[in-house]
Amino acid sequence: PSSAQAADAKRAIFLANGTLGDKSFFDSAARGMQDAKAKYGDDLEIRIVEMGVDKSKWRSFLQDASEEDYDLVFTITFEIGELLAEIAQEYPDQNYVLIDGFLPEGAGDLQNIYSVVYKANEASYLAGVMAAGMLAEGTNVKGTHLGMLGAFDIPVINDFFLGYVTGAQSVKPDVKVAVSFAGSFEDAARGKELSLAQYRTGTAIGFNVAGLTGLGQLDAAKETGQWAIGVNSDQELIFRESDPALADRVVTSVMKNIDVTVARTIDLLFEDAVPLGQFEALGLKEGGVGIVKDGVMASVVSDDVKAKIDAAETAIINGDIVVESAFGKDTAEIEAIRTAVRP
Amino acid sequence: MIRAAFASTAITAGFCLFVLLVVLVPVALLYPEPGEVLSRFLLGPFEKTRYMGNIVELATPSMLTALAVVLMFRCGAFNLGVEGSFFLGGLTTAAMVLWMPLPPLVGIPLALLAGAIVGSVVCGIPGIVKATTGASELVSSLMLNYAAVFIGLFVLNYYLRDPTAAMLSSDRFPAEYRFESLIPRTRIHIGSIVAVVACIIGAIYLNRTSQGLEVRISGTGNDFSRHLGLNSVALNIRIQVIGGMIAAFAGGIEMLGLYSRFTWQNTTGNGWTGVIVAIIARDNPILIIPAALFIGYLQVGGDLVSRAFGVPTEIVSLIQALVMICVTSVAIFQHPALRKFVQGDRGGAAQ
Amino acid sequence: MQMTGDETAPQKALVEFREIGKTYPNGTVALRNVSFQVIEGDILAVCGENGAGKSTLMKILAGIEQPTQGTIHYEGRQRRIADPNVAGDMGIGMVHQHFSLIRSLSVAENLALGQEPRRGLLIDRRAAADRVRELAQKFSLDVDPNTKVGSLSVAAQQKVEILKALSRNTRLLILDEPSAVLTPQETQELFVQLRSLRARGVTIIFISHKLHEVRALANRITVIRSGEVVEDGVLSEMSDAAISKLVMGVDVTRASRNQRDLSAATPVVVVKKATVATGDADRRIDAIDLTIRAGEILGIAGVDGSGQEGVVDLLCGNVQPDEGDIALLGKPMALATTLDWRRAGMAHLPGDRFQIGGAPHMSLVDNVMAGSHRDKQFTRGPFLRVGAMVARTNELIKTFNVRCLGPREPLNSLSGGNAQKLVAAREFSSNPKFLIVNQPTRGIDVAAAAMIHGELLRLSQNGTAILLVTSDLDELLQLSDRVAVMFDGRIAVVLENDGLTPERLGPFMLGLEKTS
Amino acid sequence: MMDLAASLLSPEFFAAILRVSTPIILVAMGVLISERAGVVNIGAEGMMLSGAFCGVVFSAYTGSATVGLVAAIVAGMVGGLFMSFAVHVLRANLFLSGIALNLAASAGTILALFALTGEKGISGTLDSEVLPSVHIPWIQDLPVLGTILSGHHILTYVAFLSVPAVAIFMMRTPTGLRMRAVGENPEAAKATGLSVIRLQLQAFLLCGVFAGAGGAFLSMGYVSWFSQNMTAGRGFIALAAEVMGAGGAYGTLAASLLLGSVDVLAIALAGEGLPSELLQAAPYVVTVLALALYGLRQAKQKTIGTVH
Ligand SMILES: Nc1ncnc2c1ncn2[C@@H]1O[C@H](COP(=O)(O)OP(=O)(O)OP(=O)(O)O)[C@@H](O)[C@H]1O
Ligand SMILES: Nc1ncnc2c1ncn2[C@@H]1O[C@H](COP(=O)(O)OP(=O)(O)OP(=O)(O)O)[C@@H](O)[C@H]1O
Ligand SMILES: [Mg+2]
Ligand SMILES: [Mg+2]
Repeated sequence: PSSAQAADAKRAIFLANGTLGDKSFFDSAARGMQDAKAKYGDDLEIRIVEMGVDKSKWRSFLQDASEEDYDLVFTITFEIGELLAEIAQEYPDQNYVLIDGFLPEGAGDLQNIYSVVYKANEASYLAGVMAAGMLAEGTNVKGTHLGMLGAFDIPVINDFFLGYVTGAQSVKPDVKVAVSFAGSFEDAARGKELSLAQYRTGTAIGFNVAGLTGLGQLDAAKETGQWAIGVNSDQELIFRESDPALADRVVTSVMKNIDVTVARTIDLLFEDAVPLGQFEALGLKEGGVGIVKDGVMASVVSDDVKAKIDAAETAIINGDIVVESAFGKDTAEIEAIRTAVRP
Repeated sequence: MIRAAFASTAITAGFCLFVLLVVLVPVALLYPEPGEVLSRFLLGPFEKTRYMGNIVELATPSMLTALAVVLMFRCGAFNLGVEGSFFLGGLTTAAMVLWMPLPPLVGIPLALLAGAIVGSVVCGIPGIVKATTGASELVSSLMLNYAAVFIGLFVLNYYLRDPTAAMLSSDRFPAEYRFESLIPRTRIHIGSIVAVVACIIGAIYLNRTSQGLEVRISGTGNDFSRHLGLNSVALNIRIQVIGGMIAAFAGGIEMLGLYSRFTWQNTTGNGWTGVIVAIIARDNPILIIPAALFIGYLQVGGDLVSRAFGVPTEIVSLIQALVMICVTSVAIFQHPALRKFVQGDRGGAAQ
Repeated sequence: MQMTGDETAPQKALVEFREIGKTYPNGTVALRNVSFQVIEGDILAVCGENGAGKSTLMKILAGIEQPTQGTIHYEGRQRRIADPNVAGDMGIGMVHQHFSLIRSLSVAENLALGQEPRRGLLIDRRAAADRVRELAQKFSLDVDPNTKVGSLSVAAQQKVEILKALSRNTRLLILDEPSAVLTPQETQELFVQLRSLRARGVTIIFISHKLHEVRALANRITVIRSGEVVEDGVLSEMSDAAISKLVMGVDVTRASRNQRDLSAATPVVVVKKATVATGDADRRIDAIDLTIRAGEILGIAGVDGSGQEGVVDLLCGNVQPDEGDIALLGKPMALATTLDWRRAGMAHLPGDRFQIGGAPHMSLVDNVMAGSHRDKQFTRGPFLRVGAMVARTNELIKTFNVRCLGPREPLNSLSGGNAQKLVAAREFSSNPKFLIVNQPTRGIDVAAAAMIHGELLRLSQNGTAILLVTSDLDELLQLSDRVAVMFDGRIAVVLENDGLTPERLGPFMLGLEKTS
Repeated sequence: MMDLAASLLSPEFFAAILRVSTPIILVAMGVLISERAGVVNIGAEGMMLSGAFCGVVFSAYTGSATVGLVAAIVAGMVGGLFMSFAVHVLRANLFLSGIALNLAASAGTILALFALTGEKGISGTLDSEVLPSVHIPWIQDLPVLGTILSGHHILTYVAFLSVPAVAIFMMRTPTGLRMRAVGENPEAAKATGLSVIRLQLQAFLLCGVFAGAGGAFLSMGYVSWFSQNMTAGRGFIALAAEVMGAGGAYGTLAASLLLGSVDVLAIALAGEGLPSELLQAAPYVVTVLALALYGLRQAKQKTIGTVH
């Protein structure tokens, strides 16, 4: 594809430290790359490379990309921050973007990395407000409590959980939330079975944070006539065409707008204004996270609850509410919170 | 004799290349510059010291896991627990490095040893279960692999986790515990030397020691070893424990060689690679070394074309799968014409 | 090689081999230019040393192997026998040297395999069983269609094999060493049946290493040596010596025993009231008393499955007695394992050289040195002295006259007889105080057998106590100083071998007579 | 805790066991056939994955669930052909061929999905069909049994019915008999005139039929889409079930149900505050324990059996 490129085209590469097709952060970042490509055409050369799950190979991918004079090297997830910091020291002339990941302490003064994290807990808070609101009203829900399906008991996922729980508690202080972990990001059947178990024991609205496993929750919701909340991509849209009945069960999805960030960063690249050396935490205020409001939610959720969501959103944006984060909490603290809300 | 051995090695190598070409060419033709794709895949890995380093880095753990597999297979145990042993070995070594405040000179060997001991259970238990109950070690080791990962994750989450890290991982290892690179621009570390030496020791053990002979005899079935009065049950268990220790040791070495903290959330695949390498090496410890390097070479070549031309990693996996089958193809390797060529005029002498 | 036929019968060739040659894929030339005829209605004996090519030729006729050269003519027409089914359709059935039965299947299933009677989609089990009964009756071979083959005695399995070979309207029956695993009584029975088959017009090809059997059964003989036909003619016109010389290419002298009085010699093995009540039924023994003295060869006779294997198991440490005592040179051995027995000076030549006696895929060196691989002589610390081992192997290959390409070749590249010599070399060369030999010459040629017999006598002269288990009564009487006859897990009688005859042993073997 | 006890005794719990066991049973039946024919099929996982993929794709493009199921089965059989080609024609290592098939299926389905939909993860944009659930008249109206036994996916019933079918096939039909003969003693079978290669090819193909159907169950009923590597190790679990069942169809069924039960139990306990990792490890530990206990019983029976 390189033949048609303008001679002074900008070059950007996205290194996925996993495989594409997760319907989550990797796909989202790739989408952002492609959106930018669509916008700039021949003035931009993009490359998307999967580094695979073998962590010992990531370094050599990063080194290679660093030696091939790209204008920007994009990487995402918490798993790669530390490695990126080392590489960035090794190649001080190369510029990098780290999305949805922290640089290790002490690496803050690296002037060739622009890093961004998302306050997923803020968007999850809104989802919690919505779910608890629906539950409190009780008009179109069957069940007594909320549920969540996670892939693993890990910080990124617990961050969603914590926001969800605190949001729900803000509406219904005694709300209960059942939590199950599947032990896999790829096992939709198991996701469905775990969700069925939750729905059958009183969960009215489930929230899945488990990649492809999580999609099983949607099928369980369809089968039992309960509600589901998606994550990281608009899960309603995945099935809107092919399975409307299933799509109708997805009230909303909690989004990290990685694609937006990627596309915006490429805009900045063309303006020569990438904020290298800076760290940004994108929350509701910055539009980095959010929930999908124009899908099923528009018709299913009452105006009253919608108002509550909007109020919470404003409060968070104004800084009146500071949502707790799971990052920095140890296992026992998280466990204590889970125990407190167990149905 | 030597001429024949050499010719056969040369033919094997040439043949691997041939198969690779046959599988690769159609894929390369899908791209605008097929010649470049080919040369990137085949020659790219030798372009930079760093790439050759990558080959060695990838081959290092699989040499050791393959050695473990070879020892167990040769003893007649079809144990696939190396994957789980590798994982637990890495985890335990990490835990020891973090928990035991000892000077590295003592601490590293101790940590590796502890890793080897704890990790050995994944291979050892199926061995013991087989000996006491007759249950297939193949299946119980496959199952224990999964169990090992989840139990390991439990330990990681509840006892080792660094709460300040944004991912599920242990604390950082103190810098002095990490292996240093032996060759600039690569991450080849002491573990690579250990792995090569281990394969050589493995070959000597199997072929040149009394116990190695017993292992080989036990591997041929029960009747002969019973006839000789060998305690092959005990030997079998011992070899599976040793196999587990080697695989777990490999996990520890990988951890200290290439990582700064424990971050595995699933098995790493090094055990399966070990099985593949062992089969390609035809259960011969010395041949493990070239076989592991060959598989490493395939991976690096594949990574290079996937980086440079956007060839999907899946295509690279397909190529690797086909090449693996072809290099173990008896129909091709023992084809009469090929044998005749290798053996010269040795044929008709068998009377 | 003049062929003077039998004047009364018409000389019609059923099979004609024309210049058959066979080279195996590994380069072994098994047959070259083999041409001769099988006359309809004959019982033809095919003789030859181990590895001569007899089995190969028969496998070609039965469609299991393909010739690399030459043609086969059947009833005057050239035929290509592409696989065993073609052979079956042509009326050729073969009883294999190594049984081709499936142990977990019943007799009826084994016989039906490949041509199952059907009822709808399923096997018609009743028809299959009826077919077996019908065949069994027709050929007066008595077997139960519904028992599992694995639970049958060797002799019964042999019958099943024969029935299977006869199950497809068979006109030519090939038997590859059928008597190797049978007792003399069973062999006699088999011969009666084969003769009656011949009377029904079935032509028979019969392979055996035992000349007296050949004489008792066959009317013609073809001798193969190193893949070539060296004689083809009427049996009655040839002397034993001539045949034996044709087979081996040399004269073979039989080793013979001197009559000795050993009653004063030291008892080496003493077994008192030993009972083993668990395990396979034909390996159980009941209150066995035995003494084997230094320099003595004690033979054990008995119908197959009378407990001989149980005695062997007991005295090599495979099983421990439930009751009773055993001592080796005064040392109690009731709880001893095989390793303890070996350390105390036991050696053991088992019946099955490829399963038990050796590791087929390992080299001759490994096979010979296994067992002495921890001796000081061959080790340096934990390491093996490979040079010394190879030297030792070469020495044994030479003394035991093992025909092989070299010490690094795998055991399974040897023919059965040579493999047996190699295993014997390992066991005999350890200077045992006590030696167990089990069917030492089963299926091996006359020269190899003579060599092993000679070695056994030499060892006994040097003071080794030897337990000889064999179903070959000639061998038993030729070598033993005393003979213990077993019946139903017990010792029926122990007799001094001062001119014993098979007839004298018969009644004890069949349980008709008993003395304690 | 009361809730837990109630949910464990609920009909839904037992229904879940049947559902979770279905793919294991189906694939284990296929594994059983190939194992008895002497070719242990590590590649069952890959066959299953291809089946799951083709079921979705073909049903989406034809609009027919039946065509999808047939395609899934054919995909499994193609996997069988691949195994047979590798093992019989190239005479490559059986183990390695299975590993290679798994690798190839994982990579191949993702590539094909990408080629068809531009997505690597999930076939969500394909309007694929699902196979129907079956409500059994009368039984569905029974109070407890109705929930447990009725209303399952059609392949669940197929799975259970396939058990006696496989038992009869292996034990009572000519082909089954021949396969067992070939598996037990290929040399002897060959001397009898059986074609070892043809029978093992048939066994691989049959294994593909079952594994393909097992895959279709996952993607055309359990959930209604294909997602990458969605079989998640079930092919290996089926391998374990077959070994635990000692090669008998009914034993394999029992083993599959046991494994399914433990899994469902772990799922039911997931919300009870136990460390999730330990719950996830439990089914595998139980498998090993069950294998050991079963082996022990076998060993004991053997000694008892021979005394009499
Ligand atoms: N499958 C095979 N592959 C290679 N060589 C073989 C094979 N079968 C037999 N041979 C060789 O062919 C030769 C003839 O073997 P064959 O089995 O015909 O001997 P035989 O006359 O039956 O001997 P015996 O009396 O021991 O049964 C031997 O040298 C043997 O090693
Ligand atoms: N693939 C092979 N390669 C080399 N030699 C072989 C092969 N297969 C068989 N042989 C040899 O061919 C010979 C003949 O085989 P066969 O089955 O007739 O046994 P045998 O020599 O007659 O032994 P016995 O009479 O003691 O059973 C054996 O010695 C065997 O080792
Ligand atoms: Mg023979
Ligand atoms: Mg023979």
